[in-house]
Amino acid sequence: MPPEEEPPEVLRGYYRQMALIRAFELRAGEMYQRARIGGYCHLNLGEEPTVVGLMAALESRDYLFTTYREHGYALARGLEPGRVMAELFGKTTGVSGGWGGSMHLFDAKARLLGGYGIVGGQLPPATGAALALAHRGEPGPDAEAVMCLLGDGTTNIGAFHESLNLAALWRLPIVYVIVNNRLGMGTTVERSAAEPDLYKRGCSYRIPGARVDGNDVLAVRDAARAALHRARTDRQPGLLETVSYRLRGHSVVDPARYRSREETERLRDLDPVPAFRAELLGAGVLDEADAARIDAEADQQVAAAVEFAEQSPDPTPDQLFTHAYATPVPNAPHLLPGDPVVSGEAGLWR
Amino acid sequence: MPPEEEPPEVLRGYYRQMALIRAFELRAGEMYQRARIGGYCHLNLGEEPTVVGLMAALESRDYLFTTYREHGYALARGLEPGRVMAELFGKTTGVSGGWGGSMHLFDAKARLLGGYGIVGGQLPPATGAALALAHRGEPGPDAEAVMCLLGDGTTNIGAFHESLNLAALWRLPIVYVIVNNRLGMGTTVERSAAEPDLYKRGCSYRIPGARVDGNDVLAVRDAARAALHRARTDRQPGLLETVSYRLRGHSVVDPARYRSREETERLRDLDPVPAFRAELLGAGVLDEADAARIDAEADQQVAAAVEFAEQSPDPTPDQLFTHAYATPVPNAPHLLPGDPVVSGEAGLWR
Amino acid sequence: MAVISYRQALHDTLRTELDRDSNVLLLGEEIGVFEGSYKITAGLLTEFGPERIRDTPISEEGFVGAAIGAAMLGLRPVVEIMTLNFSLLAIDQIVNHAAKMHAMFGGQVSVPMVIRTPGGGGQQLGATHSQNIEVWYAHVPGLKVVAPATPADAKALLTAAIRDDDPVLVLENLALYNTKGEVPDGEQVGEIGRAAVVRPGTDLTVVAYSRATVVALEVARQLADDGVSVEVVDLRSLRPLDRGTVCASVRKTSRAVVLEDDWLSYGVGAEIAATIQEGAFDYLDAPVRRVAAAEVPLPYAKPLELAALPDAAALTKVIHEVLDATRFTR
Amino acid sequence: MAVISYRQALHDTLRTELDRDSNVLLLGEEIGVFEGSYKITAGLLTEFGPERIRDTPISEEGFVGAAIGAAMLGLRPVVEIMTLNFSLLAIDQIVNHAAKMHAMFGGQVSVPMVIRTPGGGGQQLGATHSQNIEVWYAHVPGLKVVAPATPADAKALLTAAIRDDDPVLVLENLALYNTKGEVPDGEQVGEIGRAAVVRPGTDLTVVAYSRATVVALEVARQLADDGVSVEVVDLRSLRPLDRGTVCASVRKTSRAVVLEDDWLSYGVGAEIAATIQEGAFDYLDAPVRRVAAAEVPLPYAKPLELAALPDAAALTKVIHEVLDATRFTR
Ligand SMILES: Cc1ncc(C[n+]2csc(CCOP(=O)(O)OP(=O)(O)O)c2C)c(N)n1
Ligand SMILES: Cc1ncc(C[n+]2csc(CCOP(=O)(O)OP(=O)(O)O)c2C)c(N)n1
Ligand SMILES: [Mg+2]
Ligand SMILES: [Mg+2]
Repeated sequence: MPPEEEPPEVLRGYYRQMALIRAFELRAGEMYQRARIGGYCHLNLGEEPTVVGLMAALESRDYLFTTYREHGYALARGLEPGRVMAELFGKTTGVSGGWGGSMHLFDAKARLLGGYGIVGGQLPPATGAALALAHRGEPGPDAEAVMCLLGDGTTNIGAFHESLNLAALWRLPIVYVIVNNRLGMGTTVERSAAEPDLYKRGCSYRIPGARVDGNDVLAVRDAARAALHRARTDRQPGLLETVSYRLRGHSVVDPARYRSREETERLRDLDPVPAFRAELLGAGVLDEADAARIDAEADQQVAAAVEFAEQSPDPTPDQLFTHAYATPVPNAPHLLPGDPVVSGEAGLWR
Repeated sequence: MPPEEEPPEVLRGYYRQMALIRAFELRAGEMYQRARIGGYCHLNLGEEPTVVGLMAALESRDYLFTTYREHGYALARGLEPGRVMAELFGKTTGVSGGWGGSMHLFDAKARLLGGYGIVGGQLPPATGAALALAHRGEPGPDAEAVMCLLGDGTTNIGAFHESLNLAALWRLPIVYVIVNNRLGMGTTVERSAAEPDLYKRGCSYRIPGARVDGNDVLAVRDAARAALHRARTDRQPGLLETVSYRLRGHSVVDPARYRSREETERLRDLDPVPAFRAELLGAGVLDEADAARIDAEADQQVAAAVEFAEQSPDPTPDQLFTHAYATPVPNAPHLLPGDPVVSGEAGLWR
Repeated sequence: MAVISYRQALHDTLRTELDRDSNVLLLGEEIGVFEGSYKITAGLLTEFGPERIRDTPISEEGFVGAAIGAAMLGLRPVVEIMTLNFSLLAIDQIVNHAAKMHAMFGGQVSVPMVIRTPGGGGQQLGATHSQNIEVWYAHVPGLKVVAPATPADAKALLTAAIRDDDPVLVLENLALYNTKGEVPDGEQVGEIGRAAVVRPGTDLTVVAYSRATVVALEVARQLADDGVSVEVVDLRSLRPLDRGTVCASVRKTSRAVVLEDDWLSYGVGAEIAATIQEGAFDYLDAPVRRVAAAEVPLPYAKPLELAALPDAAALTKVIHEVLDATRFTR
Repeated sequence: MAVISYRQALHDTLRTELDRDSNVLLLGEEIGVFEGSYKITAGLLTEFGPERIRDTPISEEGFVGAAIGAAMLGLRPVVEIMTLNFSLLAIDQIVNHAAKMHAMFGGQVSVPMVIRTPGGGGQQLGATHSQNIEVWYAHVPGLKVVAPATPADAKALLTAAIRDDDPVLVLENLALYNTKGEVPDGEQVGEIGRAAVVRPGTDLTVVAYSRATVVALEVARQLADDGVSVEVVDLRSLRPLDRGTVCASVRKTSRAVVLEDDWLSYGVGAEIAATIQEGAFDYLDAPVRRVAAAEVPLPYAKPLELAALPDAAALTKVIHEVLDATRFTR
């Protein structure tokens, strides 16, 4: 039950976000099946309360580094669903101009500093972003901080160790959030981490850890807020673990055959979005009509997003070298496949 | 004071090994200054009791992976001082045939599986050697185990995290020994590790840790034996930290100016080799004459080692490709600088 | 002689070698319970058990390095790195350790391990998941690098790699897994270090490897109809590199084009062109031309990805340019 | 115009840029208290303090990646990797992250960072500590790679690198730190992407970079006494590569030799030879020859190390072979 003191409109807002993410992800899966989306496509299905809770705690002045499973974070961070869907479609109107795709959403204004496809690759840069904040600003309740997301399986890679050690050693304003959905592809936490209580893995750096129920949006929000507060005021890096379930396969193409039928059954009952909806109905925060309206609005937003993406222009080959370098220099290679390597007179032979 | 039950000849044997290592390292430093030894040269000065204690615990059936600071381990493992010195001189009679030098001592028969110059580089292979043992043999008091040495500064590299996690997850017969000499080059443990109690860093893998005084040869030996026993019988990987002082610079060329005069003074009083000598004299395990004889023998052994190295042949350029591949294959490159790339007819032009 | 897919050929070879030699074991992410990201190892866990088909955590440096240590003690680990891109996390173990040990320790130890990993773009996987950096490994003494283009070569070269006592990188290709071809029955042990003339011709030589060989053969077939006889040399082995076969072909045809999926500058094609101009200098009627990828981080959007990657059309265009420049007449 | 060492030029440039721009900070192992493994940063900690001269733990991937993140937020980190060999532990951050971000994120962010690191063998440091793998980085779009050969270029190119908004690898060389040369006073901003004819000549072109340029100049001076006029082209920048300058030189001399310290196959020399044979085909009187290191893990023993590494004698020998093959007469 949501605590009484929580303003109803806030709770409704959280449900609205969850409904949007849910609708967006289901539709993204569909669009992938229909080959409107290419590459890999990883969904936040089952992680909606975690996503919404974390983004509720993150202030607009803060910076966010995510994994490749980040559509929901982009939406909850306030990016237009149309521009997010357009990125999945590889359109010029996409948040990364069609260059990144599903795994690489980026928005400088929203301080969403990227989805990252290399497992653990986001940890050192996120740590460095926190270093820049520490380098420039003073600690305090209004200071900026960094939130860096990672999956449970990612706690086993070297970059996790090196990054947390640096953050603690240098006292950086960063909170690492382990989104524990119990699986890394087909591998359970127990089969991949010798300390499966992942929030305890800060022990090697004296970084305090906490674990919350990832299906409880308020618990997630409050724990993240508390960790961010310590990061801002004491420059105490934090490690927060949220525990939820990945409702579907690792990515859209994964049928997850490695899951028993029982588990798959059980997962249906564990779906946190209908659960939160029911909770709000039960608490009288929503009535059926409100809830239905919110669900319908989410569907409409997503339909509009798909429409926007469909209508948006594809990038054209002449844009291939637009982002070659931030600082242009002579002799930067601009050859297309089959071009002679030395252009002009030099390239010709008698 | 050495415990009464420790047989005097054992204690004398330990002193003999320490005296040999001390004499060898002082002489190696000298030879380096005289340019008989090239590259980098890292000495075990101050770590003699640690070296002797660890090697006393390691059975001949066990495997050893070390760092680049490993002369003493090679000697205590029973390698001929002459062949070790010859390696430092880059001679064909060296333990690695002159190919490895000071940082890369290897002896298959002694199961010394290498000194490694890349910080942390030895950890994954050592872990894999333990995997091979677990793959083939049964656990038990007589099972083989692996000992992998690393320095204090090396606990901060990703390979440390990945290796210990694998060892714990797979229950491998391996003991990681952190030889904490308080410095990584000029960096103290406190400036490099956010958890400076390094033996606690097994916490992230549920690997039990222990710390011993690296100047106490018996304590080191007994702690290592206990950890190896758990590794053999329960396949419980262990993490042992020995604490001692690096008496000189990081390598022979390092004047260690970053150390205060006071610290350098203090270090002289902390030298564990004369301390152990005095201890044995005080306990009547040695008398002055014995001790002087042991010291003299050590000097003679090292003098003979230098003589052997001096007299040994240099490798000749025709041996450059002897170790190119273990399995010969066609077209393996055997070109010397300046040779045409296509030999024979194909290489000629009209 | 059965017609099977490149994927099947790899799978069957792993199965055969696991059967044949109890020292062979597989290590990698998701190769067991998940049956492999690309399903090469499907079914092997059930057949050989978790000791020999070992799922690993996401720790490339750790498990590749562990395979090195296991190999030092005489096992023959075959490691799967999910894609070539992730090998960057293990490259210190591969290049600073596996490649160095045999020589650096005076020949006292060898590292009989295999690293299987697919490279290649064209799947809209974006800049970090579409790379072809095999040229890096091909540059390193102590390693062996093979890049089979057909199911038959996949079988023969993977078999050879597993039985070789040195570390061998077997470069697979995402775009080849579903391609089919005839594969001889029974034991087939390929020869690491040899290229092959996979299609004889007289007018021009195309040098390629991996997926590019398939494209080159397709283009050669098309050009045959226009009366152009293209010889295709499949490198098969990038290290050692069979310079003799390449140069012999060009000394016959006097024209050469290199096709590769990787970026142009400092790519495999550079070494091939450099080799040919030295080994067949007086036979060349025109410069060796290279057809390779545009030098940008590969974009996700399909039109940009297509523009960046070499294809049959680009190869055909360049072949015609070379023929025209040398006044070739049918 | 003062005569100072390559080390001094690097040190002074770092100091100047730290002074000039408060966003510049240095990160690396042992750069502060220890004053740098090779003392490039000596004294800077005292002058600029621990916030801007930041000693790091031994965590190459961590601190190189941290520099990337700091650069994304507008700082201009200059990272020292103790030697090029250790960059393998950070290469995922350099190649899969720093090199990709600007394009992969649609141009919204740039990564204005510098990685300074020395390569090179010849110091008896053995197989793992003597590598020249800059060709790997030169192969990667999104990176810029410079390799100064003189104190003056060290100053000019490091300055340019620090002020550039892209990730730039500044390749230093253990064997050059003590070399001396004239360095112009005042601000000198070099141009990344341009090679230079550092010695004009008419008979043969030697293309080189970093330490090899110094050797090439020495050989050119010696040969001048025998009446051979050698032109030396110093690449300076490996990425972008200035093909025009290289080809223009060879179109003039009609003979070319490439000298590099790295292994031969798939090295920088391969790209240069491939470029020349395409860009100056009809001007070449003989094949472009390459002088590079023997393809073995570099041995520790001095006689073996000497045999494996290219030197002035090898270059001279090859130059004479090319001259003789082309019936050159004084
Ligand atoms: C370095 C690296 N290794 C392997 C992969 C392939 N891979 C992509 S996601 C993934 C599983 C990650 O699991 P987890 O951290 O739990 O995140 P989740 O997908 O569950 O959100 C793997 C192995 C990769 N992208 N990068
Ligand atoms: C990956 C890597 N980074 C940096 C170095 C340079 N280096 C050699 S030894 C050393 C310090 C290691 O300290 P520690 O682990 O405490 O071992 P110790 O030298 O004290 O025995 C460093 C930084 C290296 N060899 N490898
Ligand atoms: Mg997960
Ligand atoms: Mg130390």
